[in-house]
Amino acid sequence: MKPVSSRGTRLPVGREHALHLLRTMLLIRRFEEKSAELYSAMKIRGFLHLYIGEEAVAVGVTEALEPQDAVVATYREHGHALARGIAAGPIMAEMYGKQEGCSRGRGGSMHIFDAKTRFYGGNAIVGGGLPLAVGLALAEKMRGTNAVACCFFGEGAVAEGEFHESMNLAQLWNLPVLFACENNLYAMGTALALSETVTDMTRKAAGYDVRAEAVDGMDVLAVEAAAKKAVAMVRAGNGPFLLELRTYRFRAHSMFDPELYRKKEEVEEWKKRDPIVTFAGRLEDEELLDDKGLQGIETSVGAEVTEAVAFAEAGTWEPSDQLERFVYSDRRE
Amino acid sequence: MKPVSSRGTRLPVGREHALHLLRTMLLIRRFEEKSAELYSAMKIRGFLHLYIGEEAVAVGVTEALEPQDAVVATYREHGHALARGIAAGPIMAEMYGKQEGCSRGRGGSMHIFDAKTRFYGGNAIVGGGLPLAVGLALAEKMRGTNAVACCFFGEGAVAEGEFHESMNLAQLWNLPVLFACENNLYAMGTALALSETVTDMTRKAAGYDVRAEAVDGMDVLAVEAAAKKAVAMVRAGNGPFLLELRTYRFRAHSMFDPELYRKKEEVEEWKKRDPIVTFAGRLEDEELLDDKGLQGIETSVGAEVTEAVAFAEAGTWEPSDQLERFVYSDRRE
Amino acid sequence: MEVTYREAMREAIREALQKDDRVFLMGEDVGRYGGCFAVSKGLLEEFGPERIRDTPLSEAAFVGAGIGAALGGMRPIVEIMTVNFSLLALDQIVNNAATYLHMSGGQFHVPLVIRMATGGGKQLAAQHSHSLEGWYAHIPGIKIVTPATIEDARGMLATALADPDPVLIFENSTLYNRKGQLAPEAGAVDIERARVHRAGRDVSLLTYGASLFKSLDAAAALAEEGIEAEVIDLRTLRPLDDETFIGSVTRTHRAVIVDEGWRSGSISAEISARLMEKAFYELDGPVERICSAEVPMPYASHLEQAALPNVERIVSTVRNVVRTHG
Amino acid sequence: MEVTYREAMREAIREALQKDDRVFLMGEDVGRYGGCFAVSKGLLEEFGPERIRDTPLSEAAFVGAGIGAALGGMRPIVEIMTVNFSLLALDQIVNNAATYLHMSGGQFHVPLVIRMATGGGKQLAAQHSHSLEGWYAHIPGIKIVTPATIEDARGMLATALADPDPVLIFENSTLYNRKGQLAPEAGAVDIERARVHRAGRDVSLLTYGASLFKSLDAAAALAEEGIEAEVIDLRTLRPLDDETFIGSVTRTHRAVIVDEGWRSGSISAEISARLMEKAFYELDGPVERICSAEVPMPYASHLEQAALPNVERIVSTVRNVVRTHG
Ligand SMILES: Cc1ncc(C[n+]2csc(CCOP(=O)(O)OP(=O)(O)O)c2C)c(N)n1
Ligand SMILES: Cc1ncc(C[n+]2csc(CCOP(=O)(O)OP(=O)(O)O)c2C)c(N)n1
Ligand SMILES: [Mg+2]
Ligand SMILES: [Mg+2]
Repeated sequence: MKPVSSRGTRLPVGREHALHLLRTMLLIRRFEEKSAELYSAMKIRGFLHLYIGEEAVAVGVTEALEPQDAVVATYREHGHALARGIAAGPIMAEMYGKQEGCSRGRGGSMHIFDAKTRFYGGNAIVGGGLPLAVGLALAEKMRGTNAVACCFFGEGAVAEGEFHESMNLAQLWNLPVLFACENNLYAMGTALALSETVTDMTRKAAGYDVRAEAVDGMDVLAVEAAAKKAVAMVRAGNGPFLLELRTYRFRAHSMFDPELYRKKEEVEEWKKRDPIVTFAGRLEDEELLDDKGLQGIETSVGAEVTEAVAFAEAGTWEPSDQLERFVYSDRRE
Repeated sequence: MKPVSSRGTRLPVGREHALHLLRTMLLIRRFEEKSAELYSAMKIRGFLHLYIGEEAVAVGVTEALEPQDAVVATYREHGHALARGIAAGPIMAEMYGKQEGCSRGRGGSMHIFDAKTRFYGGNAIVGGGLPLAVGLALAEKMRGTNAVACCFFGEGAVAEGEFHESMNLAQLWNLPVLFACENNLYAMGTALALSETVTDMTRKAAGYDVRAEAVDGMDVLAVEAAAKKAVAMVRAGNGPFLLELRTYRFRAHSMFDPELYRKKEEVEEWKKRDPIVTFAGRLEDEELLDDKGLQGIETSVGAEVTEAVAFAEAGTWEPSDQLERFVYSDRRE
Repeated sequence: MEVTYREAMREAIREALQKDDRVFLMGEDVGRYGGCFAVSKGLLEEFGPERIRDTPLSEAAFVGAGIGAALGGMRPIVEIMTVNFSLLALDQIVNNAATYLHMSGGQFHVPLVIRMATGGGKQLAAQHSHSLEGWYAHIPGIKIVTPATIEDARGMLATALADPDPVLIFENSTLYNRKGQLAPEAGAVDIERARVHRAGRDVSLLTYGASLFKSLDAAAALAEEGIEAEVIDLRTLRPLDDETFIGSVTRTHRAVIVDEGWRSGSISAEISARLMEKAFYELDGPVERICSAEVPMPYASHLEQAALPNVERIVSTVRNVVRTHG
Repeated sequence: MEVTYREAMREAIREALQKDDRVFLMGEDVGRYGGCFAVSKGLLEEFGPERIRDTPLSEAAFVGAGIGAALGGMRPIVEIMTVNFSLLALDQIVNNAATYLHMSGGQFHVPLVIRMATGGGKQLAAQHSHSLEGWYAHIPGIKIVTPATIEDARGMLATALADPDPVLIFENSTLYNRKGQLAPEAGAVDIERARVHRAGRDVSLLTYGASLFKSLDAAAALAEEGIEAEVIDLRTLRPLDDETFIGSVTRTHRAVIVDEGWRSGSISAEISARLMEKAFYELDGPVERICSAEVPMPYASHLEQAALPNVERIVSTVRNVVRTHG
């Protein structure tokens, strides 16, 4: 992998942590490249939304969270799930529809759930997760914990009424919510400028007096630093914070998208800012990483993905006679 | 009626027009006082929301509109209907539930409709009229007319997602909408500060790049001047405009409201700014009106209200066998 | 002691708040205003603004926040003023509350209670008067209860709160002022079974909500004519207690359903279809339905009354059913 | 000529845009993206951004704007990507579109057409797969049509646009790629009557949407066994064409309803109830229903297929109905 040159000043984080960030982004990248393959091979079906190009966002923001925090994501959530520490195997098995999947095969790619890491999905209604995050934060506040709720959502969701109502309610009740707006400039085929009159999300936030900051979503260190600052404020009881993460989706919206709405050149321009390539390059400039080291990471990541696929392949189908389970809880309180 | 003194500078409008404004406000006031009586007398049923105290808003804004413009109002719309020129008789008959009512008795107090004046109701879902106004404006724009759509709504509606979506869409498509926000400080029993983090509606509008201005809603001349300016901009093709009308509801939210949520003193303070008393006082200071003149107006307004009641009393009940009419249109295109 | 339906409901909320710190009430004007139907009057003073939360006019957000709070370990009671406004929160109810347990493969359940007023009869016209509880009963993943009696107003909430899944409580607004006796020890009641309010051999009157009382009045009038109607309060519309109403029809061989909802695709259609499927050979004649006229509710009182089920229609329909299929 | 359902629908939209200046299309990604199911592909280039309007993600606002534009004299075609998202606009549809004519005493009608994709079978799971068209059919004031055939995909839109009142068109997303013959002169079709697709004496199969083809396949298989099923496409779910399906059952004396919606309170319940009320004495046995399992749709293919109506279930159900009540 040939790093693009980058003026490396000394890193604000240690080598180990830097390599951890790189590895996590690379895991997401390779996991999704494999997922795309498996989609063509018809092992994975339904909708598949790839996060490729946006890895620095999920990785950087999730680094700022603690285990007790709650996470709500979108249908484009493989990256968030992996960054949150959900094992690749159960995620892959979920996309296969196997009962060893993290949602027992009931959810698929758009509905990754994991109670252990407080990962509340995987919501496929644009904006639909925002009120949930407000409620999760309300629960933490009422229970007197210092946990926060982090909600990832795309810039397209900002047009939805649920965004408006959630921002106001979170600020009104001074709730610990981190609103992580992944601004990749497009909502399916609709460019931000064609859906919003105010395209600066921090100005949107001002309409609710919600603190906000915009950050380069292609720079994992910048994202992590901004997220840590934001989460600290939120955790300290200062109410919600909106973080606008400026990023770009390298792949199509989903596997059905002919991409009529944007130019190849635009995509190529953004690819020069590939969060993984640039970060790896920076580490090499800083002599914290060499090709051999990178190869090592590639190899371990590759092995993890291969294992995940093996896990999914080895998985079993839930018997059809269980179809009507999970409509209502088996147990009562 | 003893006017509170007010430092009158020369009026910006002629005497005749000033008296017309005064008379319209007085008509609304007397019409509603009578309506309250008739509610106690059980002639009027369902919900009855009085506009008393806010008359300057409907009168001032409506003065800025042309016959070809469309109006959408709320369930608190007697004032808007009368200001728009709908005859008091059919409005009163509507509240009686008679088929001579402007909505044939199907709508009642919350659903005054009138095709002739393009009065699109009378909407009892808070915020529900906003998208309609956007669509009415879209129709005018696509048809190449210069008509505008004016939507009255309370400050409580600003918390609804439909407000957010409508503001963005109207600005995005540069539509001729006048958003007339009647900020009377309360949504039923909820004070604005308890429902919004940003209580300045012009700041809310800024979140959409919608032009906005706040005006004293107790001063009919100020309202009219601001509305004329706003409507002129909208009509000229500059997109939507939000006018925040700062006013106050003197009466309870509806006939069922014990008013536990605000202090008598607060209400009394606002009553000192009664839009009718102060305006009449100003006209007297300006020697454009004397007690005799005021009496004359009272008499003619009183007669109009009495006639309206007589019209309603004389009205007839739609035969019950017509119940299922108006679910679908009789005629096809 | 004699209490109103409103007081019984308020007492149920108060008890829930006292017994369980995780319980709180949120909705528009539940606090300072005292509730749009005065159900929560006094609770703000007693429990404070942390547990009696006035919300902005944001149905989608505060219902969604209720779901989130339930996921986060609380036991929220969300009040929506009337069922018409609940349509603004339907995305949250259908796409989230009803699906989370399933989509997560059983990992996350939503112990949420949503209360709302429903029904017509108060001249509130086409945007405030509908009875959509039967419509909601179409949705798997939620439970629908319709307390009609004082006992159920007092007792269903506790059971709903103890349920691990979302329960929607529909309170017919014409019932709030209704008075009745309530045993001092009255408490939680089941939300599984329908209840026979009056036994009868000639015909089964299957109903719920405010129509229960119209049906009981009709049954009394019919008794004068020697027609003994069995009156059943369904109580819970999802899941339906087939056993009880089918058992009744197996005895009476005739059924009339009284439902304040619109007719087409109503809960009464479902009941009729189930009788078709499970009791066809027991029927002496077709099951009849008495529903609201399929019109947006008109304001004028005489038209609204003509649109709603009433005692006369019930009596004459039953008379026909019994006489024609004697 | 042979065309796909998608092409037929696109042609219908194109024709409407050509014939009437008041017609325009608006919705999410209908323009630059070409429509989430590629129905409107190419129309932006042909008609421009004024008439092919990409909207922000604001279902309530653009559906409400469609109502307003219709009130203002336009003839909007509003596309909602899928029925699940339409829940975000339900307030506008139920509280405004369905009520305006009535609340205004007949002064204002809403000539609006809303199109949306519906149905399961593509492994899109619990927030993208439901069939709520039958649920919508509960609402007075709107009309519900469900084009299943190429002819109806081509012809229903024009009729819907000519209708003075709101018409919702539900397009089962599994049909878009379906090919069929379309007469060059094909155009507007009625939206009043159900259609008999196959005559038969033994049993009536009442269905609509994608289930029509499952029912026709089942009928073919049953014919092999000597069971002649009459297959009826309801086409319009509100108002229902009782006359046609009751007429059929009066000849066959047996009925099975196939409906991709959830069972409880479904349109199939309504049809069963109407047969109960209007054809009870014609029935040789109970009317049966084949619906989707009452679960939020699971992702796994085998579970989803188990949840949906299928040919085998139709065949075996019909076999039972015919044999047991021979
Ligand atoms: C309420 C709703 N409307 C429409 C859709 C269809 N849809 C799925 S993703 C998407 C675009 C969302 O864009 P954005 O929020 O920017 O997220 P991104 O896909 O760019 O990550 C749309 C329109 C949906 N899932 N939910
Ligand atoms: C969507 C919705 N939620 C709740 C209500 C009940 N309600 C009727 S008026 C009202 C207060 C609205 O306040 P505001 O918008 O400020 O208008 P105002 O009554 O002060 O004129 C409420 C909560 C409603 N009609 N619609
Ligand atoms: Mg985006
Ligand atoms: Mg107000």
